[in-house]
Amino acid sequence: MATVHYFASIREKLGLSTEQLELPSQVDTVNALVALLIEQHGSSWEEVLKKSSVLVAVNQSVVSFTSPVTNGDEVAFFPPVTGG
Amino acid sequence: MATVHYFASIREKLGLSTEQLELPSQVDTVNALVALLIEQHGSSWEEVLKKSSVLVAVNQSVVSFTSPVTNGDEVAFFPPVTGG
Amino acid sequence: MRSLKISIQEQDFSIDDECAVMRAVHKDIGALATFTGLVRELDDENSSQQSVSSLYLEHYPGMTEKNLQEIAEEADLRWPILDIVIIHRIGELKVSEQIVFVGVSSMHREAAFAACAFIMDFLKTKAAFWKKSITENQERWVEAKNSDAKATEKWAETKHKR
Amino acid sequence: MRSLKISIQEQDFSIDDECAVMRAVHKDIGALATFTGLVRELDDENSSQQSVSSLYLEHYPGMTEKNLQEIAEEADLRWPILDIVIIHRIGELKVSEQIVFVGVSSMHREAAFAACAFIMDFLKTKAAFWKKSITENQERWVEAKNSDAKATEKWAETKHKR
Repeated sequence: MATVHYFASIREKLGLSTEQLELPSQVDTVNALVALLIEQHGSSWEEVLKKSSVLVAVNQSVVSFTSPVTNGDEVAFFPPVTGG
Repeated sequence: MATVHYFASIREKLGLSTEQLELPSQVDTVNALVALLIEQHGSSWEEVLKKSSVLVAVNQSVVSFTSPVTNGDEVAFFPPVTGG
Repeated sequence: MRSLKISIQEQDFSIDDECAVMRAVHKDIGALATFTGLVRELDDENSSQQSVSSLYLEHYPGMTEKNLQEIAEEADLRWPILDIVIIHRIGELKVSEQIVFVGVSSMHREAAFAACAFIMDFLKTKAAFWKKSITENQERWVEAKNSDAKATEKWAETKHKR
Repeated sequence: MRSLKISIQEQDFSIDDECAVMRAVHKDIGALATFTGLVRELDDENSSQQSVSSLYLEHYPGMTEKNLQEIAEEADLRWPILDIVIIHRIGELKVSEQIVFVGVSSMHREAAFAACAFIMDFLKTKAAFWKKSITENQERWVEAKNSDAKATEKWAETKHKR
Protein backbone atom coordinates (compact mmCIF):
# COMPACT_ATOMS: atom_id res chain seq x y z
CA MET A 1 0.00 0.00 0.00
CA ALA A 2 1.09 3.54 -0.73
CA THR A 3 -0.37 6.55 1.08
CA VAL A 4 -1.25 9.56 -1.07
CA HIS A 5 -1.92 13.03 0.38
CA TYR A 6 -3.45 16.03 -1.40
CA PHE A 7 -3.01 19.53 -0.03
CA ALA A 8 -4.51 23.01 -0.37
CA SER A 9 -6.15 23.85 -3.74
CA ILE A 10 -5.48 20.31 -5.02
CA ARG A 11 -7.19 18.78 -1.99
CA GLU A 12 -10.17 21.07 -2.52
CA LYS A 13 -10.46 20.45 -6.26
CA LEU A 14 -10.23 16.68 -5.84
CA GLY A 15 -12.41 16.65 -2.73
CA LEU A 16 -9.99 14.23 -1.07
CA SER A 17 -7.21 14.69 1.42
CA THR A 18 -5.72 11.20 1.81
CA GLU A 19 -6.09 7.75 0.29
CA GLN A 20 -4.26 4.48 0.48
CA LEU A 21 -3.84 2.23 -2.51
CA GLU A 22 -2.00 -0.90 -3.59
CA LEU A 23 0.44 -0.13 -6.40
CA PRO A 24 0.58 -2.77 -9.13
CA SER A 25 4.20 -3.65 -10.00
CA GLN A 26 4.13 -1.66 -13.26
CA VAL A 27 3.24 1.50 -11.31
CA ASP A 28 6.82 2.31 -10.34
CA THR A 29 7.13 6.07 -10.98
CA VAL A 30 5.17 9.16 -9.97
CA ASN A 31 4.00 9.55 -13.58
CA ALA A 32 2.63 6.00 -13.55
CA LEU A 33 0.91 6.69 -10.21
CA VAL A 34 -0.72 9.81 -11.66
CA ALA A 35 -2.02 7.73 -14.61
CA LEU A 36 -3.40 5.16 -12.17
CA LEU A 37 -5.14 7.85 -10.08
CA ILE A 38 -6.76 9.39 -13.18
CA GLU A 39 -7.88 5.94 -14.31
CA GLN A 40 -9.43 5.19 -10.92
CA HIS A 41 -11.01 8.58 -10.16
CA GLY A 42 -12.00 9.72 -13.66
CA SER A 43 -10.78 12.26 -16.18
CA SER A 44 -11.68 15.26 -13.98
CA TRP A 45 -8.51 14.42 -12.05
CA GLU A 46 -6.38 14.84 -15.15
CA GLU A 47 -6.55 18.63 -15.33
CA VAL A 48 -5.80 18.90 -11.61
CA LEU A 49 -2.83 16.52 -11.35
CA LYS A 50 -1.33 17.22 -14.79
CA LYS A 51 -1.13 20.97 -14.26
CA SER A 52 2.48 22.00 -14.75
CA SER A 53 2.66 23.82 -11.42
CA VAL A 54 1.78 20.72 -9.36
CA LEU A 55 4.56 19.49 -7.09
CA VAL A 56 5.06 16.00 -5.75
CA ALA A 57 6.86 14.74 -2.66
CA VAL A 58 7.81 11.11 -2.04
CA ASN A 59 8.51 10.32 1.60
CA GLN A 60 8.39 14.05 2.39
CA SER A 61 11.03 15.13 -0.15
CA VAL A 62 10.07 17.03 -3.28
CA VAL A 63 11.03 14.94 -6.34
CA SER A 64 10.45 14.92 -10.10
CA PHE A 65 7.52 13.07 -11.67
CA THR A 66 9.94 10.53 -13.17
CA SER A 67 11.12 9.47 -9.69
CA PRO A 68 10.37 5.95 -8.44
CA VAL A 69 7.49 5.11 -6.11
CA THR A 70 6.72 1.82 -4.47
CA ASN A 71 4.31 0.32 -1.94
CA GLY A 72 5.04 1.70 1.53
CA ASP A 73 5.86 5.15 0.19
CA GLU A 74 4.14 8.34 1.32
CA VAL A 75 3.33 10.46 -1.75
CA ALA A 76 1.90 13.99 -1.67
CA PHE A 77 0.63 16.31 -4.39
CA PHE A 78 0.43 20.04 -3.73
CA PRO A 79 0.65 23.47 -5.35
CA PRO A 80 3.68 25.79 -4.89
CA VAL A 81 4.04 26.74 -1.23
CA THR A 82 2.76 30.11 0.03
CA GLY A 83 3.49 30.23 3.77
CA GLY A 84 4.94 33.02 5.81
CA MET B 1 28.86 83.21 26.14
CA ALA B 2 29.40 79.84 24.49
CA THR B 3 28.47 76.58 26.20
CA VAL B 4 31.01 73.79 25.95
CA HIS B 5 30.15 70.14 26.74
CA TYR B 6 32.57 67.25 27.21
CA PHE B 7 31.40 63.65 26.92
CA ALA B 8 32.50 60.13 27.84
CA SER B 9 36.30 59.53 28.07
CA ILE B 10 36.98 63.22 27.36
CA ARG B 11 34.68 64.31 30.18
CA GLU B 12 36.43 61.88 32.54
CA LYS B 13 39.96 62.88 31.52
CA LEU B 14 39.21 66.60 31.85
CA GLY B 15 37.14 66.15 34.98
CA LEU B 16 34.53 68.55 33.60
CA SER B 17 31.24 68.02 31.85
CA THR B 18 30.07 71.53 30.96
CA GLU B 19 31.37 75.08 31.10
CA GLN B 20 30.30 78.45 29.81
CA LEU B 21 32.76 81.02 28.58
CA GLU B 22 32.87 84.35 26.82
CA LEU B 23 34.62 84.06 23.46
CA PRO B 24 36.94 87.00 22.60
CA SER B 25 36.34 88.19 19.05
CA GLN B 26 39.53 86.56 17.73
CA VAL B 27 38.29 83.14 18.93
CA ASP B 28 36.12 82.49 15.87
CA THR B 29 36.89 78.85 14.97
CA VAL B 30 36.88 75.53 16.85
CA ASN B 31 40.69 75.44 16.59
CA ALA B 32 40.91 78.87 18.24
CA LEU B 33 38.48 77.73 20.95
CA VAL B 34 40.65 74.66 21.64
CA ALA B 35 43.70 76.94 21.99
CA LEU B 36 41.76 79.15 24.42
CA LEU B 37 40.65 76.15 26.51
CA ILE B 38 44.23 74.83 26.74
CA GLU B 39 45.43 78.31 27.71
CA GLN B 40 42.80 78.57 30.45
CA HIS B 41 42.92 75.04 31.84
CA GLY B 42 46.61 74.19 31.39
CA SER B 43 48.69 72.03 29.13
CA SER B 44 47.18 68.76 30.43
CA TRP B 45 44.17 69.60 28.27
CA GLU B 46 46.30 69.66 25.15
CA GLU B 47 46.84 65.92 24.87
CA VAL B 48 43.11 65.30 25.45
CA LEU B 49 41.61 67.84 23.04
CA LYS B 50 44.31 67.61 20.34
CA LYS B 51 44.02 63.84 19.97
CA SER B 52 43.23 63.12 16.31
CA SER B 53 40.21 60.97 17.17
CA VAL B 54 38.40 63.77 19.04
CA LEU B 55 35.18 64.95 17.37
CA VAL B 56 33.51 68.30 17.75
CA ALA B 57 29.90 69.35 17.30
CA VAL B 58 28.71 72.94 17.03
CA ASN B 59 25.02 73.40 17.76
CA GLN B 60 24.60 69.61 17.76
CA SER B 61 26.07 69.00 14.32
CA VAL B 62 29.47 67.37 13.86
CA VAL B 63 31.79 69.82 12.11
CA SER B 64 35.50 70.20 11.31
CA PHE B 65 37.89 71.99 13.65
CA THR B 66 38.22 74.82 11.13
CA SER B 67 34.49 75.61 11.39
CA PRO B 68 33.34 78.92 12.89
CA VAL B 69 32.17 79.31 16.49
CA THR B 70 30.68 82.35 18.13
CA ASN B 71 29.12 83.41 21.41
CA GLY B 72 25.74 81.72 21.83
CA ASP B 73 26.92 78.48 20.24
CA GLU B 74 26.74 75.09 21.92
CA VAL B 75 30.03 73.27 21.35
CA ALA B 76 30.73 69.66 22.35
CA PHE B 77 33.88 67.54 22.32
CA PHE B 78 33.61 63.76 22.36
CA PRO B 79 35.30 60.54 21.21
CA PRO B 80 33.92 58.41 18.33
CA VAL B 81 30.46 57.10 19.22
CA THR B 82 30.00 53.55 20.50
CA GLY B 83 26.30 53.07 21.13
CA GLY B 84 24.05 50.18 20.21
CA MET C 1 23.76 26.41 16.38
CA ARG C 2 23.12 25.85 20.05
CA SER C 3 19.36 25.52 20.12
CA LEU C 4 16.59 25.24 17.55
CA LYS C 5 12.89 25.48 18.28
CA ILE C 6 10.40 24.75 15.52
CA SER C 7 6.71 24.99 16.32
CA ILE C 8 3.70 24.76 14.04
CA GLN C 9 0.72 25.73 16.13
CA GLU C 10 -2.77 27.19 16.11
CA GLN C 11 -2.30 29.41 19.14
CA ASP C 12 -0.74 32.85 19.11
CA PHE C 13 2.78 33.56 20.37
CA SER C 14 4.59 36.30 22.28
CA ILE C 15 7.81 37.73 20.86
CA ASP C 16 8.94 38.65 24.37
CA ASP C 17 8.40 35.10 25.62
CA GLU C 18 10.40 33.63 22.76
CA CYS C 19 13.22 36.12 23.24
CA ALA C 20 13.16 35.66 27.01
CA VAL C 21 13.83 31.94 26.66
CA MET C 22 16.96 32.61 24.60
CA ARG C 23 18.14 35.41 26.89
CA ALA C 24 17.54 33.62 30.17
CA VAL C 25 19.80 30.70 29.44
CA HIS C 26 22.83 32.35 27.91
CA LYS C 27 25.02 35.36 28.56
CA ASP C 28 26.81 35.49 25.23
CA ILE C 29 23.93 36.85 23.14
CA GLY C 30 24.71 40.30 21.85
CA ALA C 31 22.19 40.48 19.03
CA LEU C 32 18.65 39.29 18.56
CA ALA C 33 16.94 39.78 15.20
CA THR C 34 13.29 38.89 14.82
CA PHE C 35 10.76 38.87 12.03
CA THR C 36 7.02 38.68 12.51
CA GLY C 37 4.63 38.29 9.60
CA LEU C 38 1.09 39.59 10.07
CA VAL C 39 -2.22 39.23 8.21
CA ARG C 40 -2.63 42.35 6.09
CA GLU C 41 -6.00 43.75 5.24
CA LEU C 42 -5.16 44.39 1.60
CA ASP C 43 -3.83 41.67 -0.53
CA ASP C 44 -1.46 42.31 -3.46
CA GLU C 45 -3.09 40.02 -5.94
CA ASN C 46 -6.64 40.98 -5.19
CA SER C 47 -7.09 43.49 -7.99
CA SER C 48 -10.48 44.58 -6.71
CA GLN C 49 -8.66 45.53 -3.50
CA GLN C 50 -11.34 43.88 -1.47
CA SER C 51 -10.48 43.71 2.21
CA VAL C 52 -9.16 40.41 3.45
CA SER C 53 -11.08 39.32 6.52
CA SER C 54 -8.92 36.30 7.31
CA LEU C 55 -6.37 33.82 6.06
CA TYR C 56 -6.54 30.06 6.32
CA LEU C 57 -3.18 28.32 6.72
CA GLU C 58 -2.60 24.65 5.97
CA HIS C 59 0.59 22.58 6.24
CA TYR C 60 1.93 19.08 5.62
CA PRO C 61 2.56 17.60 9.07
CA GLY C 62 6.00 16.00 9.20
CA MET C 63 7.32 17.44 5.95
CA THR C 64 6.89 21.07 7.00
CA GLU C 65 8.93 20.53 10.18
CA LYS C 66 11.61 18.76 8.11
CA ASN C 67 11.70 21.68 5.64
CA LEU C 68 12.15 24.18 8.47
CA GLN C 69 14.84 22.07 10.12
CA GLU C 70 16.79 21.95 6.84
CA ILE C 71 16.45 25.72 6.35
CA ALA C 72 17.72 26.37 9.90
CA GLU C 73 20.64 23.99 9.38
CA GLU C 74 21.58 25.71 6.14
CA ALA C 75 21.51 29.10 7.90
CA ASP C 76 23.73 27.64 10.61
CA LEU C 77 26.30 26.59 8.00
CA ARG C 78 26.47 30.13 6.70
CA TRP C 79 26.55 32.28 9.84
CA PRO C 80 27.73 31.98 13.46
CA ILE C 81 24.33 31.56 15.06
CA LEU C 82 23.48 30.83 18.67
CA ASP C 83 19.72 30.10 18.84
CA ILE C 84 16.92 29.92 16.29
CA VAL C 85 13.18 29.96 16.95
CA ILE C 86 10.72 29.39 14.11
CA ILE C 87 6.98 29.51 14.84
CA HIS C 88 4.30 29.28 12.15
CA ARG C 89 0.62 29.37 12.92
CA ILE C 90 -2.00 27.32 11.06
CA GLY C 91 -5.78 27.46 10.82
CA GLU C 92 -7.82 30.63 10.43
CA LEU C 93 -6.11 33.92 11.24
CA LYS C 94 -7.78 37.34 11.21
CA VAL C 95 -6.43 40.69 10.01
CA SER C 96 -3.52 41.95 12.17
CA GLU C 97 -2.97 38.54 13.71
CA GLN C 98 0.54 37.12 13.81
CA ILE C 99 1.28 34.38 11.24
CA VAL C 100 4.96 33.62 11.51
CA PHE C 101 7.89 34.38 13.79
CA VAL C 102 11.59 33.89 13.16
CA GLY C 103 14.04 34.84 15.90
CA VAL C 104 17.81 34.45 15.61
CA SER C 105 20.35 35.21 18.32
CA SER C 106 24.04 35.64 17.72
CA MET C 107 27.04 37.39 19.22
CA HIS C 108 26.92 40.13 16.59
CA ARG C 109 24.17 41.75 14.56
CA GLU C 110 25.30 40.89 11.01
CA ALA C 111 24.80 37.15 11.51
CA ALA C 112 21.48 37.60 13.30
CA PHE C 113 20.02 39.88 10.61
CA ALA C 114 21.27 37.80 7.68
CA ALA C 115 20.15 34.46 9.10
CA CYS C 116 16.72 35.83 10.02
CA ALA C 117 16.16 37.19 6.49
CA PHE C 118 17.54 33.99 4.94
CA ILE C 119 15.20 31.78 6.98
CA MET C 120 12.17 33.89 6.03
CA ASP C 121 13.07 33.84 2.33
CA PHE C 122 13.39 30.05 2.31
CA LEU C 123 10.38 29.50 4.55
CA LYS C 124 8.32 31.38 1.94
CA THR C 125 9.49 29.19 -0.95
CA LYS C 126 10.54 25.84 0.51
CA ALA C 127 8.37 25.07 3.54
CA ALA C 128 5.12 23.17 2.99
CA PHE C 129 2.54 25.81 3.95
CA TRP C 130 -0.41 27.00 1.88
CA LYS C 131 -2.47 30.08 2.43
CA LYS C 132 -6.05 30.82 1.48
CA SER C 133 -7.27 34.39 1.46
CA ILE C 134 -10.84 34.93 2.64
CA THR C 135 -12.80 38.08 1.82
CA GLU C 136 -16.46 38.79 2.43
CA ASN C 137 -17.43 37.34 -0.97
CA GLN C 138 -14.80 34.79 -1.86
CA GLU C 139 -12.12 32.37 -0.81
CA ARG C 140 -9.01 32.09 -2.93
CA TRP C 141 -5.79 30.08 -2.58
CA VAL C 142 -2.91 32.51 -2.71
CA GLU C 143 -0.57 32.09 -5.70
CA ALA C 144 3.16 31.72 -5.19
CA LYS C 145 4.90 35.02 -5.86
CA ASN C 146 7.71 35.44 -8.34
CA SER C 147 9.33 37.98 -6.02
CA ASP C 148 9.64 35.27 -3.35
CA ALA C 149 11.42 32.91 -5.75
CA LYS C 150 13.80 35.73 -6.66
CA ALA C 151 14.44 36.49 -3.00
CA THR C 152 15.84 32.99 -2.48
CA GLU C 153 18.04 33.22 -5.56
CA LYS C 154 20.06 36.10 -4.14
CA TRP C 155 21.37 33.82 -1.37
CA ALA C 156 23.02 31.53 -3.91
CA GLU C 157 25.77 34.12 -4.19
CA THR C 158 26.35 34.25 -0.44
CA LYS C 159 29.54 32.44 0.38
CA HIS C 160 29.64 30.03 3.25
CA LYS C 161 31.28 31.91 6.06
CA ARG C 162 32.16 29.20 8.52
CA MET D 1 6.89 56.94 7.18
CA ARG D 2 3.69 57.07 9.15
CA SER D 3 4.97 57.13 12.69
CA LEU D 4 8.33 57.47 14.39
CA LYS D 5 9.01 56.91 18.06
CA ILE D 6 12.43 57.74 19.46
CA SER D 7 13.06 57.16 23.14
CA ILE D 8 16.26 57.41 25.16
CA GLN D 9 15.47 56.04 28.57
CA GLU D 10 16.88 54.34 31.65
CA GLN D 11 14.03 51.85 32.05
CA ASP D 12 13.75 48.54 30.24
CA PHE D 13 11.34 47.95 27.33
CA SER D 14 9.12 45.16 26.06
CA ILE D 15 9.38 44.12 22.42
CA ASP D 16 5.76 42.93 22.50
CA ASP D 17 4.54 46.27 23.83
CA GLU D 18 6.37 48.18 21.11
CA CYS D 19 5.07 45.86 18.40
CA ALA D 20 1.55 45.93 19.84
CA VAL D 21 1.38 49.70 19.48
CA MET D 22 2.20 49.48 15.78
CA ARG D 23 -0.17 46.56 15.20
CA ALA D 24 -3.11 47.96 17.12
CA VAL D 25 -3.47 51.08 15.06
CA HIS D 26 -3.02 49.82 11.54
CA LYS D 27 -4.21 46.92 9.42
CA ASP D 28 -1.76 47.24 6.56
CA ILE D 29 1.32 45.92 8.35
CA GLY D 30 2.49 42.67 6.80
CA ALA D 31 6.03 42.62 8.12
CA LEU D 32 7.67 43.59 11.36
CA ALA D 33 11.45 43.33 11.71
CA THR D 34 13.07 43.99 15.07
CA PHE D 35 16.57 44.11 16.42
CA THR D 36 17.48 43.99 20.09
CA GLY D 37 21.02 44.52 21.31
CA LEU D 38 21.97 42.94 24.62
CA VAL D 39 24.86 43.27 27.07
CA ARG D 40 27.22 40.36 26.37
CA GLU D 41 29.34 38.82 29.08
CA LEU D 42 32.46 38.65 26.94
CA ASP D 43 33.74 41.65 25.21
CA ASP D 44 35.66 41.50 21.90
CA GLU D 45 38.39 43.92 22.80
CA ASN D 46 39.06 42.66 26.24
CA SER D 47 42.01 40.42 25.43
CA SER D 48 42.14 38.98 28.92
CA GLN D 49 38.55 37.84 28.25
CA GLN D 50 37.54 39.07 31.64
CA SER D 51 33.79 38.90 32.15
CA VAL D 52 31.91 42.12 31.69
CA SER D 53 29.68 42.75 34.69
CA SER D 54 27.93 45.81 33.28
CA LEU D 55 27.99 48.58 30.73
CA TYR D 56 27.54 52.27 31.37
CA LEU D 57 25.83 54.19 28.57
CA GLU D 58 26.04 57.96 28.15
CA HIS D 59 24.46 60.20 25.50
CA TYR D 60 24.30 63.83 24.40
CA PRO D 61 20.75 64.98 25.20
CA GLY D 62 19.30 66.80 22.22
CA MET D 63 21.92 65.81 19.69
CA THR D 64 21.36 62.05 20.06
CA GLU D 65 17.63 62.39 19.37
CA LYS D 66 18.44 64.55 16.34
CA ASN D 67 20.92 61.92 15.07
CA LEU D 68 18.31 59.17 15.40
CA GLN D 69 15.64 61.28 13.70
CA GLU D 70 17.97 61.87 10.75
CA ILE D 71 18.82 58.18 10.48
CA ALA D 72 15.12 57.24 10.50
CA GLU D 73 14.35 59.87 7.85
CA GLU D 74 17.16 58.57 5.66
CA ALA D 75 15.77 55.00 5.98
CA ASP D 76 12.35 56.33 5.04
CA LEU D 77 13.77 57.84 1.83
CA ARG D 78 15.17 54.47 0.84
CA TRP D 79 12.37 52.01 1.67
CA PRO D 80 8.57 52.03 1.89
CA ILE D 81 8.30 52.03 5.65
CA LEU D 82 5.18 52.30 7.81
CA ASP D 83 6.36 52.74 11.41
CA ILE D 84 9.73 53.00 13.15
CA VAL D 85 10.48 52.62 16.85
CA ILE D 86 13.97 53.31 18.18
CA ILE D 87 14.67 52.85 21.90
CA HIS D 88 18.10 53.18 23.46
CA ARG D 89 18.77 52.76 27.14
CA ILE D 90 21.28 54.81 29.13
CA GLY D 91 22.88 54.42 32.53
CA GLU D 92 24.23 51.19 33.96
CA LEU D 93 23.09 47.94 32.32
CA LYS D 94 23.99 44.45 33.51
CA VAL D 95 24.85 41.35 31.48
CA SER D 96 21.88 40.05 29.42
CA GLU D 97 19.99 43.33 29.79
CA GLN D 98 18.51 44.97 26.71
CA ILE D 99 20.43 47.99 25.41
CA VAL D 100 18.79 48.97 22.16
CA PHE D 101 15.65 48.19 20.17
CA VAL D 102 14.86 49.00 16.57
CA GLY D 103 11.49 47.95 15.16
CA VAL D 104 10.35 48.63 11.60
CA SER D 105 6.97 47.78 10.12
CA SER D 106 6.22 47.66 6.44
CA MET D 107 3.86 46.00 4.01
CA HIS D 108 6.55 43.56 2.89
CA ARG D 109 9.54 41.97 4.56
CA GLU D 110 12.37 43.25 2.33
CA ALA D 111 11.82 46.88 3.37
CA ALA D 112 11.39 46.01 7.05
CA PHE D 113 14.59 43.92 7.19
CA ALA D 114 16.70 46.38 5.21
CA ALA D 115 15.55 49.47 7.10
CA CYS D 116 16.04 47.78 10.49
CA ALA D 117 19.63 46.75 9.60
CA PHE D 118 20.33 50.19 8.09
CA ILE D 119 19.13 52.01 11.23
CA MET D 120 21.27 49.79 13.49
CA ASP D 121 24.38 50.30 11.35
CA PHE D 122 24.00 54.08 11.44
CA LEU D 123 22.99 54.18 15.09
CA LYS D 124 26.29 52.44 15.88
CA THR D 125 28.39 54.99 13.98
CA LYS D 126 26.40 58.24 13.89
CA ALA D 127 24.32 58.54 17.05
CA ALA D 128 25.88 60.27 20.07
CA PHE D 129 26.13 57.38 22.54
CA TRP D 130 29.22 56.22 24.41
CA LYS D 131 29.68 52.95 26.20
CA LYS D 132 31.92 52.07 29.11
CA SER D 133 32.64 48.45 29.88
CA ILE D 134 32.88 47.55 33.56
CA THR D 135 34.59 44.36 34.76
CA GLU D 136 35.39 43.34 38.30
CA ASN D 137 38.78 45.07 38.14
CA GLN D 138 38.48 47.86 35.65
CA GLU D 139 36.35 50.35 33.78
CA ARG D 140 37.19 51.07 30.16
CA TRP D 141 35.54 53.26 27.53
CA VAL D 142 34.78 51.06 24.54
CA GLU D 143 36.69 51.96 21.35
CA ALA D 144 34.82 52.51 18.10
CA LYS D 145 35.07 49.42 15.90
CA ASN D 146 36.36 49.46 12.36
CA SER D 147 33.81 46.81 11.42
CA ASP D 148 31.01 49.23 12.36
CA ALA D 149 32.42 51.96 10.12
CA LYS D 150 32.61 49.42 7.28
CA ALA D 151 29.03 48.33 7.91
CA THR D 152 27.78 51.83 7.16
CA GLU D 153 29.86 52.08 3.99
CA LYS D 154 28.01 49.24 2.31
CA TRP D 155 24.80 51.29 2.34
CA ALA D 156 26.40 53.97 0.15
CA GLU D 157 25.85 51.62 -2.79
CA THR D 158 22.16 51.15 -1.99
CA LYS D 159 20.12 53.12 -4.48
CA HIS D 160 17.23 55.20 -3.31
CA LYS D 161 14.16 53.14 -4.03
CA ARG D 162 11.36 55.64 -3.70
